[in-house]
This record gives sequence, structure tokens and C-alpha cells, in this order.
Amino acid sequence: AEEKTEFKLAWSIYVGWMPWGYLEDSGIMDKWADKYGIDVEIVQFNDYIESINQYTAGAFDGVSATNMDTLSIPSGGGVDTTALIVGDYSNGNDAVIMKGEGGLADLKGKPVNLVELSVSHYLLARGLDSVGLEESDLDGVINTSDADMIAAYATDDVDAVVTWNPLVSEITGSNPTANVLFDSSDIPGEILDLMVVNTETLAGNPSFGKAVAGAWYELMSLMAAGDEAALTAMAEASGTDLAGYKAQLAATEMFYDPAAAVAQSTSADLPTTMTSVAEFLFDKGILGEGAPSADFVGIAYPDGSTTGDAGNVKFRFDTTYMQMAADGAL
Amino acid sequence: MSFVTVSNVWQKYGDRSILERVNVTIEEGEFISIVGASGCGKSTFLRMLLAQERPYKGEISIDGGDTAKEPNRERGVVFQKYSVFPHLSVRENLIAAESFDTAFGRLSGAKRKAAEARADEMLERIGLNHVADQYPASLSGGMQQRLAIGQAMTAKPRILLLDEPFGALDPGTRLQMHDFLLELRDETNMTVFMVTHDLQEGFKLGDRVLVFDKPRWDPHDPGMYGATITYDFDARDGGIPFQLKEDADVSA
Amino acid sequence: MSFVTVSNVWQKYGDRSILERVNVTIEEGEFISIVGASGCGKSTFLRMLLAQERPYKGEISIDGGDTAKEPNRERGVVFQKYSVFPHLSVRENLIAAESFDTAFGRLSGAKRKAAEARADEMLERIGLNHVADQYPASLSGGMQQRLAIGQAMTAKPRILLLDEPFGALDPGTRLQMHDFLLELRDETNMTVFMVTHDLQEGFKLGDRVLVFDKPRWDPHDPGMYGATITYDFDARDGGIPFQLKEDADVSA
Amino acid sequence: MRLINLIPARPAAIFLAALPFIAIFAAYSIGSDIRLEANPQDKLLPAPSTIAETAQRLFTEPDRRSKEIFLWNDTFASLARLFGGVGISALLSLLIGLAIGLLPYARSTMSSFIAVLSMVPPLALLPILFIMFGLGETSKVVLIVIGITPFMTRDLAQRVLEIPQEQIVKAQTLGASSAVIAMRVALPQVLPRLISNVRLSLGSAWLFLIAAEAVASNVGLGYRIFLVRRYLAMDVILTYVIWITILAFIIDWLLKTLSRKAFPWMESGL
Amino acid sequence: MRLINLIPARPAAIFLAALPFIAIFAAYSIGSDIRLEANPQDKLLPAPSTIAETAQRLFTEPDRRSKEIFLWNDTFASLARLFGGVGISALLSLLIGLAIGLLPYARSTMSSFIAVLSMVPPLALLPILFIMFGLGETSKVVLIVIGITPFMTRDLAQRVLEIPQEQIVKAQTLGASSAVIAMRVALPQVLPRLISNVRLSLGSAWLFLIAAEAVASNVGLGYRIFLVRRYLAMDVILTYVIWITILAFIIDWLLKTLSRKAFPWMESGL
Ligand SMILES: Nc1ncnc2c1ncn2[C@@H]1O[C@H](COP(=O)(O)OP(=O)(O)OP(=O)(O)O)[C@@H](O)[C@H]1O
Ligand SMILES: Nc1ncnc2c1ncn2[C@@H]1O[C@H](COP(=O)(O)OP(=O)(O)OP(=O)(O)O)[C@@H](O)[C@H]1O
Ligand SMILES: [Mg+2]
Ligand SMILES: [Mg+2]
Repeated sequence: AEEKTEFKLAWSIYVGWMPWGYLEDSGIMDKWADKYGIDVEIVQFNDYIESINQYTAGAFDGVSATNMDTLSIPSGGGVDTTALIVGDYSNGNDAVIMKGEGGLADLKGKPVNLVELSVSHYLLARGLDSVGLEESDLDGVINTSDADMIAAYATDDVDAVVTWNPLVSEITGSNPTANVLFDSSDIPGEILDLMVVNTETLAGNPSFGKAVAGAWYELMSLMAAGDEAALTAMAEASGTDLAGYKAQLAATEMFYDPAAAVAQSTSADLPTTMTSVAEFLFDKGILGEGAPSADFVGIAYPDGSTTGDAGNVKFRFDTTYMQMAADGAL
Repeated sequence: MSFVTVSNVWQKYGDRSILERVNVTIEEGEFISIVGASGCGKSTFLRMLLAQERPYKGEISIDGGDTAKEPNRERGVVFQKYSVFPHLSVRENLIAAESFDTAFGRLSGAKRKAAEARADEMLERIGLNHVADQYPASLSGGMQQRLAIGQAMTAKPRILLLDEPFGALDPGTRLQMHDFLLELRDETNMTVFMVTHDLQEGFKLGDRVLVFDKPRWDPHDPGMYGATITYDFDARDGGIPFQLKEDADVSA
Repeated sequence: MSFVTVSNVWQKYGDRSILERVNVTIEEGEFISIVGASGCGKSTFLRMLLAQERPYKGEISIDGGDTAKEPNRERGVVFQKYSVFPHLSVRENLIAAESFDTAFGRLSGAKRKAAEARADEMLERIGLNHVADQYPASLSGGMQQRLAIGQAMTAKPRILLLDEPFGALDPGTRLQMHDFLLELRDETNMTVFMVTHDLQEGFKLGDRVLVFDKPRWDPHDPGMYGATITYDFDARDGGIPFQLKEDADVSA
Repeated sequence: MRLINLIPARPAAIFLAALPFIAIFAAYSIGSDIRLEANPQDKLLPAPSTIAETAQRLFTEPDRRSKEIFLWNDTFASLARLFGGVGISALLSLLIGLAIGLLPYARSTMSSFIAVLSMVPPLALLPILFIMFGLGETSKVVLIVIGITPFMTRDLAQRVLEIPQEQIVKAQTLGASSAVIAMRVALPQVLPRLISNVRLSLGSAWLFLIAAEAVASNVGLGYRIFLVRRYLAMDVILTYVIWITILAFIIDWLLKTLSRKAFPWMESGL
Repeated sequence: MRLINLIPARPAAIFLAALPFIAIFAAYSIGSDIRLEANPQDKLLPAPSTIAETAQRLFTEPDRRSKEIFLWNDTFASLARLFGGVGISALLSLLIGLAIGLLPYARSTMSSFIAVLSMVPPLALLPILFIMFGLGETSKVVLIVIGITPFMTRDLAQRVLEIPQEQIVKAQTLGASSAVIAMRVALPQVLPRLISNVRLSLGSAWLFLIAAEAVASNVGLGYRIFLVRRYLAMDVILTYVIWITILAFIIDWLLKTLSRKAFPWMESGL
């Protein structure tokens, strides 16, 4: 692929992605980009989906996204995409919340408000699965914008919601009767928060991967050390305070240590997870009407194995740069 | 006793005096023409007769009654424009003169039938039976004014007020309207007040011609004094009094 | 040779014939009044003289030229309404008659000064110098029409076309306008075509009076035949020919 | 000749009218071609043929699971909301507009309030609307009502005020009460204006509808557009956009026709 | 007396005008009280005093980190976009409107295209806009332009067509070319209409601006509202809503005043 020196990353507000904004603001990114003689601009989106769409359409070289959305939008859309950094997995950040007492089985016959086709939807499907229910046993799912989830929860029309942080802590914090039925800590490692980049671009420009990984793990070590300034800045940028942000981080399994991220990427569970994600997506028709089956998109893993269609690999987990960070080779 | 009595009427807008000390008495059935320079307060006087506005001071009484507070069926009116309802057909405009006096503004059943019959009679009289179902916008200016007069008369007012009713018509139509109005007068013996810019018209149609003008004038403050009736001519001989010839051009 | 030649002119709108076989020749400096029933095509004839539209058949030539394709400075015009520009002051309206002929529609420097001086002269002549800086909307109807005529004349057209120029004025103002126009004529010796509804006006002002009417009539299809010039009176004696008296009400 | 006097002949005029549509179509096709050349699976600018196929599928093929054709469901749901909201707005604006235009007391009370109201950005108040009206159909209809009523009311009140005072006075001399004047003089004369107001406001109404459906819904044109945006199904989005445009056009045309038919007195001018 | 003839005296009129504002305020206070009674942490309807405090903080206290006052930054950013978009729309609509109104060829070519364009829901096209114009200021400005230009153009073209034909003919008899007629006859007469069009379109312009800022931005009034909406910080949202309302009111008033001052010939009627 062609070589270039200017790169653009997109990110949106979410607890595990706040470091991206801080990288840009603090100059850490610039420092690392200069080191490799390139230029990396990190742009914030208010709207998560729009940021992925823009990446898919080619306006950006990388974007912060979950494993599921990466598979459905860019990979499903034919853009060969590599997970450059596995930042964290949601460990309680996503949750199914019901008003009042009960368990997952009590969702039967009730409507559930969530962002349709998002990881929330996936989480709900996994939850229902665990008690032998299906989506058709509910009184439907109602697509509700994340920006309005808290207001929606406050109305009488809503019995249950599925959403993510900071909305989860907001809801549980201000509603004594809010009852978390199921959360992502019940399916650890299945909802991964990534920085994905265009495979071709990365292949043609290794220095891009190095600079981004270098910057990211510099900040990770600051965060691991509890750097107040950095954490406070991120807290404020996400619209909360230090305590609130720390509470959200607690429900997030951040891979401060690159070795841990490598371990997650090479975990034997990953192919299983990705296969069930692909099935979920296919079931919802998200992989496109042209998709003949759930394994229409191929996914490659660090050890070279693949799931799905090996002739149509569009999503790759690549540990090269995280490994370099772990080895201190950047 | 006289039919309409205007006693010591003043009118002011803000600090500006428009009319002052207007006194006049009118007999039933008289046709009064009102002339005067532009802006001297002729329309204002008519608006007070109509009770569209109340005098600042003084009394206007019809048949011994009190000064009215708002327009009512005692007073019919025809303006230079907009005197008929554009959304009603010609016949409906005439029926409106009866139906608007009811609670819902509509007549039904026998009442409606009777009103329609009376409307058709009036249509005949004002020569508009051939356009009964058309809307006003498709009539010529002269026909619209005939309709407006017919409509006002259908309500059987005690006095009829005309504010330059023919001001927007061309000379030919104007002459026809004069004939029309003279005919109607002969038939009905209404009490009529007509404001006009055209002195000839005033004398041709009126029994009396009232001239409004400012008797006093403050050069430092033109709004200080108002106009009043400065001449009151008997016009029953139909001619223009000689001494007025040079004033004839009040409209300039 | 005659100045304006109209030879065998026809006009149609769609299938409807409006004018047919119109032939007339006019000498330079003549004042032509045009009368006829409403809708008979007087304005259409004027529009063709103006070159606002072209004849369906036939030729209209000024001073031997070809039939024009669009309005130009040879032909001045005054309509019943909207003949002046509401967004320009009275003086600017007159200056426009010179500046509009330039590339950007504006004059500057010495040219502007000269145009202003000429405008002020014209203002004097049409009696509007006291309102030079006002906008047309604040003028009376008569003043607006005087301005329109002054504006048209500033462009020094070879023929001046007036379409019922006084149709919207009240009778007093109308008489003043007649005097004004007669004065101007004496001074300038223009070639003028004036459409009017008022036969008296036509004879009072015109050297010749052309009457438009339909010579042929198909009762099954009123749009079949058009109007043409049926009478061509010499009006230089200033009176109304006796035999026309009963037609006088063409405007009805 | 001057440009302003040059009039295209009939066939040329038809060609000229088609020109910009052809140009847009050509530009889109080329853009789409270029992108598909680079990535055959590109979803952003699907080929016109793909859109046509998708459109056909959306209009005719029922969903695998629910056996319903989403597009028609979405259309009916959205139109019901749209007509509900616009209808209520029309009624409200008519009532308030008549009151403001005719009654000095109502005018004093409400005209400045409505002027201020018309400046409030309604989208920002969505959370409050949800609490007050719930997440169901009501809040969507209410958003439309709040969004377009102030503007329509102001305009109608203005039109009532513009009815010549002469007519109001004349009606009084015929014995009409305030109610009769409202019903028989003012109302029929502002009805045509009401229709043109509705036509003007429909654009905003669609906007509010789409925004409301994007926030909380499980059926509707706006819902579907924002849902499939999740996987950048531009073929679906473009089909829906074109469909909305066609619907808007038909509604506009119907209203125009209604206005012409219902108010013969408006056009029978000389 | 008839209701239509009853006119409130001066002090009563002022009281009446204030009444609906007082009523809204009272209703809000009571609603807020009830909710705070039930749950002192409730964020949906903060007490008026809380809003006042928040407003004061937002307007005066700089952010600790950046030392900037967000509210002012947001205001400047949003106003720049708004004026940019509205300004470009005004210019475009003036040019195209004049062309359509004066030139038969332009009319044939563009009038039906613009009629169709005005029916397209621009919000649904946002993704394409972002690709074409990037995420910077351009795409936000473009959304406003696309959103309001068709409507303004149609209206201006209509107004140009309504200029009495007599004036156009008269100008030709004074030797004016098409360009001179456009610049000296048509343009000055539609400028007042342009301003009133801008006033009418500002509501939609705000809407589009807020929508665009909600999707991709890091400064702006709409951005901030959507950012804090996640936490239901209604005290901030309401402050911003009131602030936007005030801004809209001031802009409207300025435009009205400008129109009155700039076009004396409009009002010097008899
Ligand atoms: N409602 C009003 N408020 C303030 N001034 C008014 C009002 N109505 C009329 N005037 C003023 O009062 C004066 C008299 O007006 P009026 O209409 O009675 O004159 P007029 O004699 O009918 O004039 P014209 O011949 O032009 O119709 C005018 O100077 C006018 O400007
Ligand atoms: N552009 C046009 N297209 C079709 N018909 C037209 C057009 N212009 C005029 N007419 C018709 O041509 C006829 C003559 O119109 P014109 O305006 O010339 O009459 P006129 O003699 O000036 O009437 P008036 O005395 O009412 O002004 C009328 O019947 C009119 O309806
Ligand atoms: Mg008057
Ligand atoms: Mg004519």
C-alpha cells in the first residue's frame, strides 16, 4: 500500500476510549508521531456510529470500536480492518437493568429499551440465552438513543433497559429500584474495545502502528500509576468527575499492560466469541442482505487461524505492535 | 324632533385634534353629502356616526337614543373598498345581512328559504340577478359597490353611511351609480350620509352638503385645532352654489 | 413619408383572434387617442407598438425601421400603475432614465452631476421639485403619474405610449393631469399614443381618435374574429362628434 | 435580444427541466463507480442498480421473521404521526390565531408569548417531553406540535389581522356577534392560508418526526434510517430518502389541489 | 359590547403579556418541587434556583483545565457556523432566485429541480455530507445551506416573479440590459424579502446546526447539549435552551431593525 505521513483516527466518548482524547490534548500523540516522522490527528465524534461509518467510508485511517461493530460495519462492508490495540473488555460496563425486583426470566413479555443492533443488543441476547429465552419472548425491543436513555428510564413506559456506562452508573445511582439483571462481567472478554485501523494502511506504514501503540501504552502506564492530572482531564472530558470516572474504570478491564492485551488477543476463547457475535449479527440481518451465512466474513487470529470464510478475511487480530510495546521495542 | 343629533362633538388622536365642536341635526330621509379637504376628518366623522369609534367629547344620538358604543344594525355602511365578503357568493352576501344576526351566523329551513327569496328580490333591484352565484372578485368595481349597497340595505338600517363609495370607479360607471343611488332613494326614503371628494357629485346627490374645514389655525402647531362644519348648503336645487366654484378642487 | 406605419397587423392568443388587419399611419408629433370596448385589444395594440410582444402577422415600423423585437429607448411608456420604481426616490427615478442605459446601471462623477441637473430641470417642469427626495409611495396618484411621464420623457423616446394613464385618478386630479399633458405637448411636439376609457378625454387631448371594434362577429365562436380600427376621427377641433354621443359610454 | 426576453420553446423547456436531474444522477453514478472500483463491497455509494434492487425488495418482500413488509409499516406509522401532529397543529394554530387576530385581550396575552415560544429549539427539550408524554406515540406527535405550531399561529394571527377592518365593521353593522365574525368572516378567509401554512411547515414536521423516531421507536421511516445507519446500508437509506421525498411531494400536491378546489372565491378574480 | 371591541388598558395589557410567562414558570416550579420532594437527587426538573446557579457558573467560571469559559466558546463556534450557513444560503438563494425569476431559461432549468430538492429530508443525508465535506466546519455549514436554501430560493424567485411586469418593461424602455434590470430593479426590491426569509429560516437553521453539532463536533451549543444529555444535566440543558432562545430573539430583532432602517421606501407609504 502507499506510504503516507498523515493519519487520522476517530474516537467517541466511552470510558475505555477517553485516553484517545487525552493523547491528542496532552501532546503525547504528537511526541510519538514526531519520533516516527509522521503526523497523527485524533478527532472526537459525538456520535459513535457516525465515527465508524466515516472510517468505513475511508475518511479516517482508524477508529475506536467494539469487536462487534467492527465486524458488522467496516468488515461487513468490505474494508479490511485490523485490531491494532485491544484496549479493554467490558467487565460490568454494559448491563441489563430492570425496574424493581426480579431476574432475567421476568423480562418475558416486557418491552426492553436499548440501542438496537449495538453491543447492548448482543448482551441482551446472551443474557436471554442464559435463561433459555429468546428475543421473541419479549414484548419487543425499542430502539432508544443512548443520549436519551436516562430520560427514557425515568418514564413509566419503560420497564427495562440495556445500556453502557456512564449511563449505567447514572441510572443505578439515581434510581434506588434499578436492578441490574445481567452485565458484561457475566460474559468476560466478549465485548472488546479496540482501536481498529485499515489493514492496508497499516501494512504500508508500520511507523503508524508503532507511533500509535507507543503513545497509547505510555498513557496506559500513567493511568496505571494513577496519574491524577491525566485521569481528571479524561473524567471532565467525558462529562463526569474523577470519582465518577474511577467508578466507571472499575467496571472496565483495562489492559494497562500490553502483555495482557496480547494475551487477550491470543486467548483461545476469542474465536468462539467472534463466531457467536457473527451469528448474532447474521440473525439480525446486519451482515447485509447479500450475506449468505454467518461465516460470510472471515476473521483471522494472531496465530494465523481463521474463522468464517477464509477467502474473505476482513477482520484481523494482530498483536505485532502490542507485542512491540510489551517488549519495549518502540 | 330631529332624527340624528350631533351635539358638540370633538375628536382627538393622541394630542392631535381632528374635529371640534361639530353640531348638526338631520331629519329622517335626508341625504347628506360631506365634503372637505383630504385628511380633514370626514371619515373620522363617519366612523363616529357608525360608532366604530366614540367621540372624545359630545353626543351623537339617533332618534333620541344614547351615543352608541359599537356598530350595530341601526347603521349600515359602504366603504370605498372591501365592503363585501369575498368568500361569499353574491347571493350569500345578501343573505349574510340576515343570517349574521343569528347565534351561529347561519339560517336554515324555512327562514333560509325566505331570506333567499328576499335576496333574489334585492338582486333584481340592484340588477345583479344574472351573477347571483358568482364571487365578488369576478364582478366589476361598480357591481361590487352595488352589491355592497344592496347588502347594507337588506339589513334595513336606520341610517346609511357611505365613505367615498364611488371613489375607485371610472367616470362612466360612476354616472351609472349615481342614477342607481337616486333611484334607490326615491323608492326607500333612507337617511344617508355620503362622504365624497367630488363636489359635483355631492351636490348632485345630496339634499344638504356639509363642508368640513379648520376654522382656526395655529401656524406653530397644525395639530392644535380640529376641523368642523364650516358650510351647510341646501342642495335641493341640484346645482353648485356659485361662490364655491373656486373651492371646487378640494381634492387636489 | 409617415413616421409610424402599422401595416396589416394581426394578433392571436392561442386560437383566439384579438386584432386583425390593423392598418394605420401616423405623422410625427401627432397625439393619437385610442378608445374601444373593454377587452377589445387596445392594450394589446399598445404592447405591440412597444414591442413587448410581436404581431402574429404584419409589420410595425417607426421611421422606416423594422418591426422591433423588444422594448427599447425609442419607445417610452406609462401604465396605469407601477410605472415608477418604488425603491428609488423621485429624483433617482428620473436619473434612472439615463443611468439604466449604461453597463452597470449607474452613473458617476461628472455624468452623474449632469444627469442630476437635468433631473432637477425635469422636476421643475413636472412640478415635483418639492418632493425630490421622497419615495413614490408617499406621493399621491397624480404625482406618481406625473413622475412616470417625466421619467419616460427623460429618456427622449421617439414615441410615447400611455395605457389609461389617468384611469386610477379621481376626477379633479384627472383634469389637472390633462392640463399638464397639454402643456407638455405644446412644449415638445411628441408623438403620443394614449389608450383611454373616457371618450371625452380622448377627444380633448388627441389630434386623432382611433376606435377599435370587431367588424365581424361569429355568434358561434366569439374568439373567431378580432377587432380592428373601425373609426379614425380628426379631433383637432377639440369637440366630440355629434354622431358618437350615444356610444360615449364604451366603458360600461 | 435581452436574456430576460428569451423564452425556450416547448421541447427545449422539457429538456432543460430534466437536465439537473440527469446531471445529479450522472454525478452519483460516476462517484459510485469510482468507489466500487476501489472496493467492490463499498456501502457508501451503492450502484444505482443496487438501489433499484434494494428498493424493489423493500417494497415487495416481507421480512423473513415477521412476515411483514417493513417499508409499508414504517410508512403508515410515520404518516399517522405526521398527520396527527400536523392536524393538531393546524387546529391549534387556527383557534389561537383567530383569537389573537380578533380579540385584543387574547392578543395582549398571547402574542409575545408565542413569539418567544417560536424561538425555543424543541429538540433540546426532548427529555422533558418524554417525562411528560411518555416514550410512545404521544411524545412524537407532541414534538411535531411544539415544533410547528408557534410559527403557524403567528402567521395565521397576522393574516387575521390583515383582514380589512372594513369587513369586520361591516359584519358588525349586519348584527354579527364576535363568534359569528370569527366563524363566518375570519375563519373562511384564513382557511386557504392555513393550508399554505401546513404546506410550508411540512418540511419542519418531517424533520421533527425523523428526529423523534431516531430517539425512541420501533417502527417508522426515521427509525429505519437511523437503525440501518448502524451498518451503513446506504442503499436502504437512499431508498427511504427518495421515498420520503416522493411522499412529501404527493402530500404537497394534494394540499395544493385541495386549496384550489375548496376555495373557488380565491381564484375567480378578473 | 362584543369581545372584539374590548381593548385592555395599558397596565392590564402589560400584566396580560406577562401572564403566560408567569404561568409557565409557576408550573415548572411546582413540577420541580414535586419531583425533588420525592427524590432530592432528581435531575430532570432542577429547581429554578439551581438553574440560576448553574447559569451563573456557566457564564462566568472558566474551565479549570483550559481556562476557557465553555459557554462562550460554544456560542462563538455555533454563531460562526450559523452565520456562515445562513449567509451562504442568502447569497445563493438571491442569485438563483433572481435568475429563476427573471430568466425564462433559468426558470425552465431550475424551478422544478428546486421544488423537488426542497422536499428532500437533509438529516438523512448527513453521512454522505460528512464524507463529501469532512468533519470540520464545512459540513455543518453545508447542512444548513442544503437545509434552508431551496425554501428561500423558491420564495425569492416567487417574489421576483411578482414584481409588476410594468416595471420590467419600463426599465427596458429606459435602455436597461438584463443585468441592469437584475441589479437595479429586481435586486433592491427583493432584498427586504430576503431579510424576512432569513428570519423565517433561522429556526430551521438552528435545528440543522444543533443536529450537525450533535453528530460530530467538540465545541458548539448543540454539542454541549448532547454531551450533557447523557447525564441528564437538565440545569445545563435548560440554561443552554434559554440562552439559544435569547440569541434567536436578538438575531431576529436585529434583522427586523435592519430591514426597517435599510429600506425606507417600504414604509413611507401614505
Ligand atoms: N386611528 C387614527 N389614529 C391617529 N390618527 C388618525 C387615525 N385615523 C385618522 N387619523 C388622522 O386623522 C386625520 C383625519 O383622517 P380622516 O381619515 O378622517 O380624513 P378624511 O377627511 O377622510 O381624509 P380623506 O379625504 O383623505 O379620506 C388624518 O390626518 C389622519 O391621519
Ligand atoms: N397574454 C395574453 N394571453 C391570452 N389572452 C390575452 C393576453 N393578453 C390579453 N389577452 C386577452 O386579449 C383580449 C384583449 O386584451 P387587452 O388587454 O388588449 O384589452 P383592452 O382593450 O386593453 O381592455 P381594457 O379596456 O379592459 O384594458 C382580452 O380578451 C384579454 O383577455
Ligand atoms: Mg376618508
Ligand atoms: Mg387595457
